[in-house]
Amino acid sequence: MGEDARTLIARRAAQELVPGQVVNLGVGIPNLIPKFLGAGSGVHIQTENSLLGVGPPPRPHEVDEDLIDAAKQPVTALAGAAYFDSAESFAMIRGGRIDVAVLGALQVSERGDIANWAVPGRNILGVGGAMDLVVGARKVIVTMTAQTTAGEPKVVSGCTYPLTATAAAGLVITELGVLAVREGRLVLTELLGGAAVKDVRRATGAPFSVDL
Amino acid sequence: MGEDARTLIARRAAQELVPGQVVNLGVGIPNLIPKFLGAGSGVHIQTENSLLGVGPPPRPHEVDEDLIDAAKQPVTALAGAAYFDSAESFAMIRGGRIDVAVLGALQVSERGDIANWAVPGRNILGVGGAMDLVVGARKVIVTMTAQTTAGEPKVVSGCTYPLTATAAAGLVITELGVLAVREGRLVLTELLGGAAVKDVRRATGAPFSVDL
Amino acid sequence: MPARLASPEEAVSSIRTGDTVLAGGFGLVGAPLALIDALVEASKARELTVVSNNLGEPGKGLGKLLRQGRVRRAVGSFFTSNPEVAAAAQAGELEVVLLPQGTLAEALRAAGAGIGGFFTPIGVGTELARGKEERRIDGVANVLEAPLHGDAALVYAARGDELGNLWYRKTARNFNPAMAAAARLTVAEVGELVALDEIEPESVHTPHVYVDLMTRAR
Amino acid sequence: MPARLASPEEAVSSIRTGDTVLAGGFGLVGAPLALIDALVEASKARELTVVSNNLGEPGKGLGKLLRQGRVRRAVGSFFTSNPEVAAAAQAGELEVVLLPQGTLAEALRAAGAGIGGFFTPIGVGTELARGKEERRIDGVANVLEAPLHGDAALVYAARGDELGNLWYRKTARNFNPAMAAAARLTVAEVGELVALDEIEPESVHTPHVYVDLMTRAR
Repeated sequence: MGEDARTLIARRAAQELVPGQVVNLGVGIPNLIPKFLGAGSGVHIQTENSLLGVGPPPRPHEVDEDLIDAAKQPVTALAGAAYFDSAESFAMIRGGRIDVAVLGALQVSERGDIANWAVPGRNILGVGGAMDLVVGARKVIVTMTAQTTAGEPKVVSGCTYPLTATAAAGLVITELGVLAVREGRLVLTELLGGAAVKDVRRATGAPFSVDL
Repeated sequence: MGEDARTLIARRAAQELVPGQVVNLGVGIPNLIPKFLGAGSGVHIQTENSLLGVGPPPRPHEVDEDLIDAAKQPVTALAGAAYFDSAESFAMIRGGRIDVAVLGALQVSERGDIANWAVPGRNILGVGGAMDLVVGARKVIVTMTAQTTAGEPKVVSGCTYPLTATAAAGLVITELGVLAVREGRLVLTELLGGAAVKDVRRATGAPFSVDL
Repeated sequence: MPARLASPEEAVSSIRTGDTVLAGGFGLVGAPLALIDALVEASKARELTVVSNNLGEPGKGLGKLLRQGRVRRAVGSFFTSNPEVAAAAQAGELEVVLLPQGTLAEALRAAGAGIGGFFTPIGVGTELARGKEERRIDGVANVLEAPLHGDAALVYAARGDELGNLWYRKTARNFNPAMAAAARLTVAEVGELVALDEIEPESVHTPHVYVDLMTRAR
Repeated sequence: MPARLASPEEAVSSIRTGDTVLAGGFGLVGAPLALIDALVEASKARELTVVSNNLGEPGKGLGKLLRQGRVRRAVGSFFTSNPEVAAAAQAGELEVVLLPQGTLAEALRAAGAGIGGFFTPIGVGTELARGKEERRIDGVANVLEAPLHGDAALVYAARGDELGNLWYRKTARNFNPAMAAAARLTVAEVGELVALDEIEPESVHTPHVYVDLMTRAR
């Protein structure tokens, strides 16, 4: 079920991406998206460490130790790719040149606040490019399971985990449905995986309206 | 005499440059310096428009319309040259990577204030890279004739022309001698072209001590 | 989005009266002359703010636009090379905003890089710092400078590939990369349109994310 | 000054106790491993501030220096990949300064570019903005960030020429160019030492003015 939910979410998220867009994909569920885009999708993947034009994973003989993505996994580069340095990579991100950032999260609030980098009470030791991406990208899509393994909702009225950014998420895709953040309110726009509205209500810690 | 004075100043200024240094040369007298450096001087000339490794002027068949210096004159590039963009060029300048900037001036004050870009009462329409260079370079050498064509001293107690920067000049070379700016005071360290100390006093609008 | 090919006339057609136009080049080197000509001949946009190191030369490049009286404000570092700029400023027909050349370049870069403003030691104590916020940082006086955004950027590159990746030749690079990143609409005039990977991926100077339209130099 | 060739041990010999050392690399990709090894094995400098995106991995790269207890402060964006960082921080042996990755890169660039500070919208409203000056610019909340200077920078480049011009390969570029420009002493570990002009002048990523010493990768 865990793996299935993640695959379902990734497949649905892939549908949000249109040819020509420049997209940054976070670790976890977003990393499953490329297989649903396929070759020739026309989607340009940027990785912040710093490459525009990420291609599919390398076959064993293609692995190049100087060619990794932000998850430190080996990747390939497509024709027309460009390498740059980290300062330029984040200039591109902050400057609004990433059309869509897709990332995982620990919590998202009804007004689009995102918490995805730290758990309270633990040492906070890694933020990476998350803050830059959720503020800089033109559209932010959060992909995550609806609830924690302990059954707590991840969509909440207000985040209790340390924030990554305020009012940043535009769309939240879980295995149960698609929630859009519109003017600081959540709207359920689509049901997924056979879920009913009441299933979404049960798994969601914040009010939302329904516009299916 | 005019041309001689300028040549004398340029020759003396060239002696201040040592192999390995990165140098930016302004228009006018500083542009006469390269012929006194000679090939293999080991001095690296940067031009702010944006090239490190400026070579001698091109022969007619070598002229390349994409290869000019900041005075918009055709130049050549030496082996090991690097091109970059204007933002990087001035990052290099502001960041303290230019060892010496040599430039002309309208006035220099005894504490090293420089005025070299505007005349009062006229429209102020061109500053170029002068302000960046005099603040960013580690050492600033001013090369100029001692007096205006009207016989006014150019080394003055306080500049009356609009400033390029305050306390920026380290050395002033005229056809009469070399004045160093030390802790906000002028010191005559060398006489040039057969001038006597009294000749320098007569042509200078600020007090200076003598340490020949 | 990858860049789309367009004629110079089409490429400048969305520039409107009152817009801010960034134009690359140091003098005429690296200046997008076909695009400037199209702006002069095929566009009716007036009251333009033009950001460029120089404003062309009399009757050349951006100097043509000035002669047409369509430039309301010029932002740059060195206008002395075109005496008609001084005449227009004197006559009150043109507002001139002068910046140190490095501050001009950095303000353009800041706009492209999503930077809200930056402190620089350049210009402190001079007329060009007048009215600017000053702050001493680590013992050095700095002034606060604002990013310089454009509605449109017109740049020139020796080579552009099918996606819009750009490569600049020798000193023709100058302000072009910073401007390409600083505008809502970026048009690149390219000397040569090349296939993908003819520009080495490590040598792309302006990645295609910054380029909306490409046109061929004439 | 053009760069001078030195052994890794000689190259790190001027690093002193209390210094700030910038180390390139994203994980181990683009990390100057021979120089880090020399710092680990041949230097006695302690109480170091290390600026690097990560602090290596347990017992690898900068992780070795951490195990020796010679890092007093770590400045970076992602230390989660080395659990020993958390342990050292927990034990009060290590101060950790976390920055958003883009702010880290920009702060290094600002140091190299002689910028006194910059406003960025990144991090506003989060724990990482705590204590930082906030200012609304054109309707957007920004925080002020300071430049990040180093006493020494250790960088890795696939190619370096006889003067010290550097060229980086693929994603091994990452933080190296910004760090090369941000320190008083920059040491470049190069995979290959090449003749002048083997790096195309348009493709030099780090001009030699930033490089003081070069050493060969092992």
